Amino acid sequence: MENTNFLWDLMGKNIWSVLLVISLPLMFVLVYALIAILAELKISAWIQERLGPMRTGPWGILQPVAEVVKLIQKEDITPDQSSKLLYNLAPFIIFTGAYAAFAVIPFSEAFVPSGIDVGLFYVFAIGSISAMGIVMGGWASNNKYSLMGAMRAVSQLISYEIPAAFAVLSVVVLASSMNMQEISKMQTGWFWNWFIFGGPGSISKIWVIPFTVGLTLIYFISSLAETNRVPFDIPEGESELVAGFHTEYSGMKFAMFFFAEYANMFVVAAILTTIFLGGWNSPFGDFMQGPWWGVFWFIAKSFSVVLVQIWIRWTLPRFRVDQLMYVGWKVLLPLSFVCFIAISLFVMLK
Amino acid sequence: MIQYFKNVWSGLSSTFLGMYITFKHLFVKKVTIQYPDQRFTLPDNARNRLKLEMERCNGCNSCVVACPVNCITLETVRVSPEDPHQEVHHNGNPRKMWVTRYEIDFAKCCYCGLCTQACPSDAIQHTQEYEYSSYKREDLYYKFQTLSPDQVAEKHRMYAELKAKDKPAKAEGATEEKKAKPEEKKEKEQ
Amino acid sequence: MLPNEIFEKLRSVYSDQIIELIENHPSDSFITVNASALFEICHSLRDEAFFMFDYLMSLTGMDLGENLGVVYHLYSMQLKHKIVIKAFVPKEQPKVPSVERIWRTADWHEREAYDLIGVNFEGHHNLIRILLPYDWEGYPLRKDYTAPEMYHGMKVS
Amino acid sequence: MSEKKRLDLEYSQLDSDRMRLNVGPQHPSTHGVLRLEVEIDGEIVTEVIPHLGYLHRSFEKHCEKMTYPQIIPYIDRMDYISAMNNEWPYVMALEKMLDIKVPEKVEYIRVIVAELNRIANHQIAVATFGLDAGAFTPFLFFFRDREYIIWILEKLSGARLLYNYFRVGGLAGDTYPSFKEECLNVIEKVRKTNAEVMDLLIYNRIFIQRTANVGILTPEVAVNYACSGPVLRGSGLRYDLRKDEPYSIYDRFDFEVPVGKGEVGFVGDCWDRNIVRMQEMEQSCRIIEQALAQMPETGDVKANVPKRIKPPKGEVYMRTENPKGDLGFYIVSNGTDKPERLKARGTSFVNLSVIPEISKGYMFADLILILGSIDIVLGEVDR
Repeated sequence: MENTNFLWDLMGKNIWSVLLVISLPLMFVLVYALIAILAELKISAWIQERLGPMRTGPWGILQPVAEVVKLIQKEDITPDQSSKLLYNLAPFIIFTGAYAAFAVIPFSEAFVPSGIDVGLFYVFAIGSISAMGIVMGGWASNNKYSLMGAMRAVSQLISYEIPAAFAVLSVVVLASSMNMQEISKMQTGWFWNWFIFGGPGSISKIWVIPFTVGLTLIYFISSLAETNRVPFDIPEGESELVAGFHTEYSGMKFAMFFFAEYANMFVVAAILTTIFLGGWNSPFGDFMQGPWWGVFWFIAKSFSVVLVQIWIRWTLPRFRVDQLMYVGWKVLLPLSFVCFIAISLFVMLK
Repeated sequence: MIQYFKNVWSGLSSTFLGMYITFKHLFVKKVTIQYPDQRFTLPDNARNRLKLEMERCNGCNSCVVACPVNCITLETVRVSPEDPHQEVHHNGNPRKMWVTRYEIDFAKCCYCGLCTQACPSDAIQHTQEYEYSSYKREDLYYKFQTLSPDQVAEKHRMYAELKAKDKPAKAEGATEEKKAKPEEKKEKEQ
Repeated sequence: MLPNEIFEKLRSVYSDQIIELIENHPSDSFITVNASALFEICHSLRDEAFFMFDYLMSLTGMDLGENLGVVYHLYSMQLKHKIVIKAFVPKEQPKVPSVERIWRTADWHEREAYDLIGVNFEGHHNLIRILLPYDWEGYPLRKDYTAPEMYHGMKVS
Repeated sequence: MSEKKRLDLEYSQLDSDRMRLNVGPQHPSTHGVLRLEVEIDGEIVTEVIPHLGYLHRSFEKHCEKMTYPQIIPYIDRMDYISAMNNEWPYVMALEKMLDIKVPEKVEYIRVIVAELNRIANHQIAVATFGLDAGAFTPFLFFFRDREYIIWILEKLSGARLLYNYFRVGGLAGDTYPSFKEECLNVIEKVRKTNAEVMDLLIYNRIFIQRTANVGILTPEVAVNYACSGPVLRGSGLRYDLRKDEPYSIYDRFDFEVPVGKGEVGFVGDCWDRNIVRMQEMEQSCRIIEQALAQMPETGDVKANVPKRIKPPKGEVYMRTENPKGDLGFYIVSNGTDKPERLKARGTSFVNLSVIPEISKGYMFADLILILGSIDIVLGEVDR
């Protein structure tokens, strides 16, 4: 791929530019996480006819900052009987897993940290790392609730990886590429070129639209499960498991879990945006199209998906663990498989 | 099979219905208020911290009897007629009892309002004040007596003098008092 | 069915075990029975077609000086009548047959009565303290009870 | 060896340890300081042992040392979210002992405040039940509406939660001028929120999946355990003291007794217990409307009661329909102004005792829901 990273053009490939490329998403994640936390607080408040945080800064917009400061100040408790190394390592591994996925996310046509050809594959491979972190944290805490939470989390992550993978695979079949930048480029033009509406092509693609819309929905639901959000938040199901795998964590390590959750939310939203919602493309053809607008569109779309995730969280109750498996294996998997076959047939017959 | 799709559909549709309801609520006028800046007005009969008006209190002990948690401590001394310091109640009657100690432990108080109803002269009453938490329990121990310790000692001395003076007549007086008390109680019951 | 009818019916079956019926308006009327036959009496109170007392409203332990009493408030869901049964046992040997097998709700009620009054329910499957700590000593609702000064190094007041 | 037999053999050799999990006393979903010792096999609950007493305040012992009017504030603190309903059987028992006829207006106000408090209690019950299932938003919707009810009760009695409003033979105070309109306003709000929550929570597919066919309590077991209130009615038994044994003036009102019908699962599951509460709120609204219409404008709020309450020697067991079930007070008087023995038959205490029976074999997450559907208040369980 030529020209995937404007920094290479600007600065050449040296240690500084590499560091900058690495740190740009990190800075973005930190700022984004604060905004997402604020959004969660405020949206939940408005839905429930509350005002939400109002006393930190104007309209309480500094509340997430205050919360992070509070978490940093808090005592960092390590349970006496815990496995110290794993216990301390777990939050970093989870955050690393979430953060590493940013390597292939195309923020703009001129910026993707690493435009590798198997980007989607990489994302799925890296996504499983957080499962490892959860198990480490849950097991090392030496707490029964944590252990149960960790076990639930892993079974959940493994089950929902499959329908999500089918959804992504269908797009790979349609686009015949796994490079996320490539997939984004393919959807240039008006919004009906997005893969949620069957991707670019002639009017004959109308047959495939129901399936792609369904796949978008399937991917979105699976992504909720992968990020442990309501209604699939049973690993940390507050009413049963107190806080699930991070029951024993406090202070900065808890903040890492917190950040990782929001980073993960953005990752899945970004993938959804890239493969179904046209990535960094403007919905209106050439209007507001370009490298800088691309960043705007990409973040705007991804953030809207995050907002929907938040909105769902404050609407729905939580599944039970066997129902979660039912939904994963008996509803999402067959449906995604059907959609996958339909799309494959469409591509073959085209 | 049909049931399966029905279930999937009802799951999706009820989710969307719920999301629609929550979405509507995003734009509803909020019901919470900014507490320390804005406040709700309390009703007049709100039962919060107690206050005592000493010029009304005649030391009759009925609040102490009514209190279910024994949070009121009351000590009284009879007023000596020779005391140059005499007080009148709000209604003009002369004070018969010096309240040398009137203390309420608000850590114990359960705000039931039984003392205010028992008080014959409306001396003890609830106020609208509800923010008086404190870091120490001792700070919740409110002292309502207006007499200084010196004055209290003085009153006690006066009363002792009075008793000493009445000593010859004490035997008669005591029996009279004892007789008088049950009669009063009977009247109250009626 | 009225209390005196129930009393007559019971009397005809259990004769001596049914001691007396006390009616004293406006108080509830109650039937005093012999504690040793309590289980059988309760069993027929639940199962006989004209009693059908399937609902044990309340089970109370009482301290009556030299005796301990157990009071059963019964209600019938079908026939909508109620009755109070009382049994007295000496304080030294407070043994009352457990009715837990007749009305399962008596399980916790009996544990409570054992906990607070010290009535020993024979035949209860798990007669341990319920409200107080498991290692508490004494039965607080007895009239001669004095609270201990200390409990595990904590001041009791 | 067939494949199935081989698998069965393998599974039987699997070493599956059972885990003892301590739920509570500090746990988000035990609704107080209840401790459940749970034995789980994977996710399946095999045994539940409740341990009570963390909130034991020696209520009955205290009562023996206090005069009759002084006990009322303590009774408020038993079931602190429906205190008005708690006070009622107690004062009724004393009124029966003293043979006091309560003025007409007092009866109406008592019915209205008790029903308002019943709505408030059910709102909390349904709200926390939803919270146990993971839905947070209906929880705050209900709390918002409950606040309006509490304001009315606060204006009447002076306190938000622990009212101390009932007196032997009367009430602590009269109504205020705008009482009627405010009650009608609140009823309207309650109905609106209930309709909304029906869509948002009760008929949500996930919620139905979670609660239907979970914690099935058959009528026989419910009666044998002396369950009452929505727990019993959820099992399909039409038993309501307001209908079966109309105390006070409940025979003047036209209302229905909702029972669980097994609309989405078996009769007597968690969903049924919950829907009974939702429907009871509507019935309470109806009772309040009728009572407001019939209530005499003027009248005394206190009967002629001696200043020192000394019931004659005797005993009375009085029970009323608390929001949680029937609450009974067994008062033994020895002729003085202090009771000889006062036993409170805690509704939650009795209802909670059914937990070990109905939660075996369900999943751990279901246990939380079953506990939530029974609607306990630990202040009443431990007394």
